[in-house]
Amino acid sequence: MDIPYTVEVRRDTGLTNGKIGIWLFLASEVMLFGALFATYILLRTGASTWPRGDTILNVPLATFNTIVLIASSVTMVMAWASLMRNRFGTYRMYMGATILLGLVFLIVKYFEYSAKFEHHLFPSTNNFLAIYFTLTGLHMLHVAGGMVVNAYFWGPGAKQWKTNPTWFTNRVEHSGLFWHFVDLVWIFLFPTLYLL
Amino acid sequence: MSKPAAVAPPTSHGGHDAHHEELGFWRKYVFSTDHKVIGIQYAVTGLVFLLFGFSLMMLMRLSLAYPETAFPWLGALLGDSRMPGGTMLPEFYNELGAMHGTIMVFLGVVPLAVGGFGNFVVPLQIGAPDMAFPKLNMLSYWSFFLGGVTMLASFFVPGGAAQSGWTSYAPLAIIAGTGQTWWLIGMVFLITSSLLGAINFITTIIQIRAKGLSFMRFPFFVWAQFVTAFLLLMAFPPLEAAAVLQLMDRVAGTSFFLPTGLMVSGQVLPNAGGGNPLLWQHLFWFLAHPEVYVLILPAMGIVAEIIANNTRKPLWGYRSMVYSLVFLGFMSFIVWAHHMFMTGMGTTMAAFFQTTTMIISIPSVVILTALIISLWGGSIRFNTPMLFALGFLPMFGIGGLTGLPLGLNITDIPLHDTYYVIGHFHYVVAPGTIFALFAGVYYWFPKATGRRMNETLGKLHFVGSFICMNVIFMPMFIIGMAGVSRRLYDGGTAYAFAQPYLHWNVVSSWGAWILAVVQIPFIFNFFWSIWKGEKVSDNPWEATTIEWAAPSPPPHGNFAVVPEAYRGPYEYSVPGAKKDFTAQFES
Amino acid sequence: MTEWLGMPPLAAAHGGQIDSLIGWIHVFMLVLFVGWGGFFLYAIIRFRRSRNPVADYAGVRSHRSTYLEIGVAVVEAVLLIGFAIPLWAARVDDIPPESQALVVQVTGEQFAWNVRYAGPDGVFGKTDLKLVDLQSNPLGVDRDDPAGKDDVVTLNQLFLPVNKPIIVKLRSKDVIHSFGVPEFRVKQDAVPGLTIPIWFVPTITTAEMRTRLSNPEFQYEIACAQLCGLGHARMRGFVTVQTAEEFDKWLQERVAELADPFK
Amino acid sequence: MTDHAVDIDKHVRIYITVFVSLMVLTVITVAISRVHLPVPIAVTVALVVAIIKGSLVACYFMHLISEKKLIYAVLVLTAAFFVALLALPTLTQRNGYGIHEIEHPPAAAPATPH
Ligand code: HEA
Ligand code: HEA
Ligand code: CUA
Ligand SMILES: [Cu+2]
Repeated sequence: MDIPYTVEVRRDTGLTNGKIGIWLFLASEVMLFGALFATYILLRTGASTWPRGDTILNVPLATFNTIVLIASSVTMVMAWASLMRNRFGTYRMYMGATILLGLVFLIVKYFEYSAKFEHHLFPSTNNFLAIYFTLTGLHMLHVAGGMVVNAYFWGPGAKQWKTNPTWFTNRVEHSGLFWHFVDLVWIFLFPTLYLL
Repeated sequence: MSKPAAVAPPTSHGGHDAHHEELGFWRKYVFSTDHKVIGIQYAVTGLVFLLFGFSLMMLMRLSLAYPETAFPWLGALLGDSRMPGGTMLPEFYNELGAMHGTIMVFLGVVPLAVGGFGNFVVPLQIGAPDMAFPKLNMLSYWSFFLGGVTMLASFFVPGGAAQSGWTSYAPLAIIAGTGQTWWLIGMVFLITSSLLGAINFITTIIQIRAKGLSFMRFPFFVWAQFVTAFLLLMAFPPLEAAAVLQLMDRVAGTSFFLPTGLMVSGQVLPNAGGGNPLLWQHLFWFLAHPEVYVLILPAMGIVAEIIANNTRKPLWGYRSMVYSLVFLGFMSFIVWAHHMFMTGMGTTMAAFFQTTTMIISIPSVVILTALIISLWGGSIRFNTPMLFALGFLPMFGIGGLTGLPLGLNITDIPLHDTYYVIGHFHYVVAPGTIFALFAGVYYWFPKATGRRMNETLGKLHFVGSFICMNVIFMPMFIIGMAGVSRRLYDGGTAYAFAQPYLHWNVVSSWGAWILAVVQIPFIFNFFWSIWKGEKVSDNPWEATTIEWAAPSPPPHGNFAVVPEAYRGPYEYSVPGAKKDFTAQFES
Repeated sequence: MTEWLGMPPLAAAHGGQIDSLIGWIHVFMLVLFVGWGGFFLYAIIRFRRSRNPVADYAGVRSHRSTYLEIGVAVVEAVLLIGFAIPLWAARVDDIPPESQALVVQVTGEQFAWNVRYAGPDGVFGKTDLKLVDLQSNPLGVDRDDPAGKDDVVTLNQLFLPVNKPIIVKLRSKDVIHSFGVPEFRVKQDAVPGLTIPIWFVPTITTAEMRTRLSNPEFQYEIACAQLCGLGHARMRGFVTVQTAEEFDKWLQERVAELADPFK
Repeated sequence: MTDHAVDIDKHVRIYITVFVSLMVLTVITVAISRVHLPVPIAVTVALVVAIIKGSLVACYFMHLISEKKLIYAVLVLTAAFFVALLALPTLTQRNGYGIHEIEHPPAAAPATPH
């Protein structure tokens, strides 16, 4: 017997299982990052001195990365919209772009990190760097995770388009929800860490 | 009975899904996605961990009753780094204590109550073919399994397993040995597992319930699991964050939880400082208070099912029980700092957390009262599950009531971190939750195997456990009132004021060891009944909830005919009905 | 009236209130337990299957239990608002002025209690991590600082005058400890990075307690209540409560020793 | 997923608008940070901008603007617990509401602890 409501919505909730599942997951992610933000606030308000982010970190690079990540969100949503419009080719293109933009983000981040290490700035140096590395590191893990999922839907997973297009479109939408969430987290990380 | 297609119209997944091919051994029993197999995997693993956690405790009780005494045979078994010459080192005692707490809570009770019973029973009770995300379910089990293996492996790293208590307070946990790192990594696996499970439970309960099964027709157990899943979902991520931060403090040399100017045995710590040890406690208890309700809510759910079934009448005040449950869930997020009353609190904060703590005790009173009143007018059968369920009530009563003096800041002063606290929570988790879990094992065993466990052995198990549990934990209130601290490897021998009470440690210890002996009938019964137990029908307890509509054991996909719910969950002894139970699934 | 609880003998002024609150809560708990328990036992005996073969669908019809639950809530509210909150406020808000009290600094470390008195000048001297020497100067008191010259430091021995408010300023060098003296009904975590004051008034001298308990060996003990490592079970200190004269004499002797360490 | 293609075309136009707004807001927030406003104001401004940006992403990219009730319920619940979580720093810091003396790091205070 098959699990119901994987593809079609349940009448009374108006939702598929996957949609509920991904939102519940995001709810837990909110609590995860919430705890880290709380830690940031605590450390900052408790410290006698706290550096401004732009005195240590590279704002132009991070601005560039912000733009990259936002752009990737747009391509992600466009990928989904292409599926809705039944244009599989465009979907592939947009999804590919999303993955590549994610990659650009990670590469830029790699350069940022190594620049810090070269200047002997480590997580242990002070609490600003500690929370900076922890938050951005965890965020990077999320980016990487999202890329893996997206790559799956770009490559092997895309076979489903032929067999069950509705389901496939839904799955891309859910993957997109995660990706946008990761973008959303960065939107908050960027000013908190770099600009304040 | 309704027509098959009533509820879940089979969906077209496309031609490539070949559902009826025989799965191989590995896919069927090991990497299975069937909620029943996963449930049983969880339950058995949980039981084994309970036994293991209990064994650690029996060792500890040895040091508590006979401190500094040599037991050469144990020394030979456990090695010189733990028990040189057979005398337990305090480090080893701390290791056992931290791991007993961790294993019991995260690897024993939660997997059994949520992973085991939740997985096995909830889809059946809501008439679902499986969980909403079967693959995720499998992943959840294996993540738990990895977490368990990590925890076990940590006993063998240099310096041994974590030894800073299950609470892992900083800075102690940060300057501790490698075992703590393993503990943190293990916790991350366990948290992941619980999060995946929680997502699955919530989605399944909302989406895959049978036609006609509105929320107010849910068996109480389903409600309990529903609220529990929300607690896990919302409370675990902050601990995950905290674990990551503590990991950073330990391996990357950060100072999230380390203030400036720490000096350990004459050496200034190299860390930059500027952190705050109390942050760890806040983050930990933000999880751990909801977590203790995770330990109790499924237990209450099991007890409610069994009481309704064996009184042969509906639960009294079902609605108020459900509302209390939901309220309890909410409130459990804002009482956490009652574990931190002695960290130095001002009036406002203390007043807030005392008030919420008192408020949260009311819904527990309501639920317990409803369960006890449900007995009135019943036609009570005293089978083994019922005995354990009945035993649960006064035991939880003692545990819950002793929470009250702890919940007021001022009276917590003499009691905090004494054996009184140990007594309080063990009454809720051991003769409370553990009894409910035993009850659940006896009750749903026929569903899982098609056979019933032996009643005589079951009753022996109950009577023995009931007596021993009280012999173990009642003296702890006496010792605690006298002011003896917890987590002392010698049970307080060093203190003059503790001397008149030390003999209670001996009583307690013998209680624990005899408790182990009375578990033998259970373990024997369990395995014997799997193969040799009395064969029974699909609904041996003449119960009303939907799980009993499925064959025992239920096949893949669970129900021969898709069930539908026509009425509330506990329509027992309906006036005018021919038999004394009118099942939810009878049209 | 609270002897039946089995708590240690009481020796501090505020403790009586705590004890009687604990006593009343336990009476309340007992009433609830016996009430519910009685109903429970009666119900399972009266309604066993052999006695009552047919269950009653509705069961209890009255809703009197709601009043009971409200009753429980009211009692809890009274305990909370009437007693617990004000008593706690007295602990943390009404700390007596330092001029009228004896201020002692107690610093926990693995696994000992370092006690420091400000000495005759009433001012604690500076401390410096660099000066710490586990044997001779565990707190790193700067003896060149005039305020620090007369600071009296003892290990695991807390001497206190009777019937005078004592303010203990708690701190910790390494991990979290907890300063608990059962007879005084005080307990407070010593959290590194923070200095936390607690206060109490000891009412019975050690000597008097010895006669009362007819135990010539009696000592007030400081019991570390928070897991702090492998020596947690042995992190024991002693409190000696003396009359004001005895205490002053003791303190002067210590100060004199400081001035002339070779005496 | 029964939206018509026209609907989707409208969506796509919205996405582009949102994208442009996000870019503009990013530039604004960076620009403002160059001015070195006093910290409380800077924090407020940065947070306001971030919240606007976040809401745009959530409402349009994540379609929250037209989601089902159940999802809203989950998010409201999350928001409530999130607020409790953000109370943590205050509680940690002001645990004693002034009864603590927080020991300052040696750099800041001449007398080092201990
Ligand atoms: C399942 C677990 C569980 C449950 C349900 C509870 C329930 C409660 N707990 Fe407990 N608690 C723990 C597990 C649990 N606790 C653990 C593990 C710790 C220690 C952690 C550690 O430090 O390691 C702890 C510690 C703890 C503390 C901290 C103590 C300290 O460290 O100083 C406090 C303080 O407020 C507290 C309070 C309460 C309260 C008020 C309840 C209330 O919810 C209780 C409400 C219930 C009732 C009031 C009973 C009502 C019933 C009746 C009236 C009917 C009687 C029935 C018959 C006679 C048949 N608990
Ligand atoms: C769910 C939680 C749970 C449970 C069930 C238990 C159960 C028990 N606990 Fe534990 N305990 C804790 C959670 C729990 N504990 C925690 C959190 C701490 C604090 C740790 C810390 O200080 O950090 C603690 C601490 C603690 C202490 C204090 C140590 C100290 O402070 O120094 C003591 C002392 O006696 C103790 C004793 C016991 C005993 C005798 C049991 C007994 O009730 C055990 C009974 C067990 C069984 C009856 C097992 C049954 C299982 C089977 C029979 C298996 C069958 C298998 C198959 C069929 C395959 N526990
Ligand atoms: Cu110091 Cu325990
Ligand atoms: Cu709690």
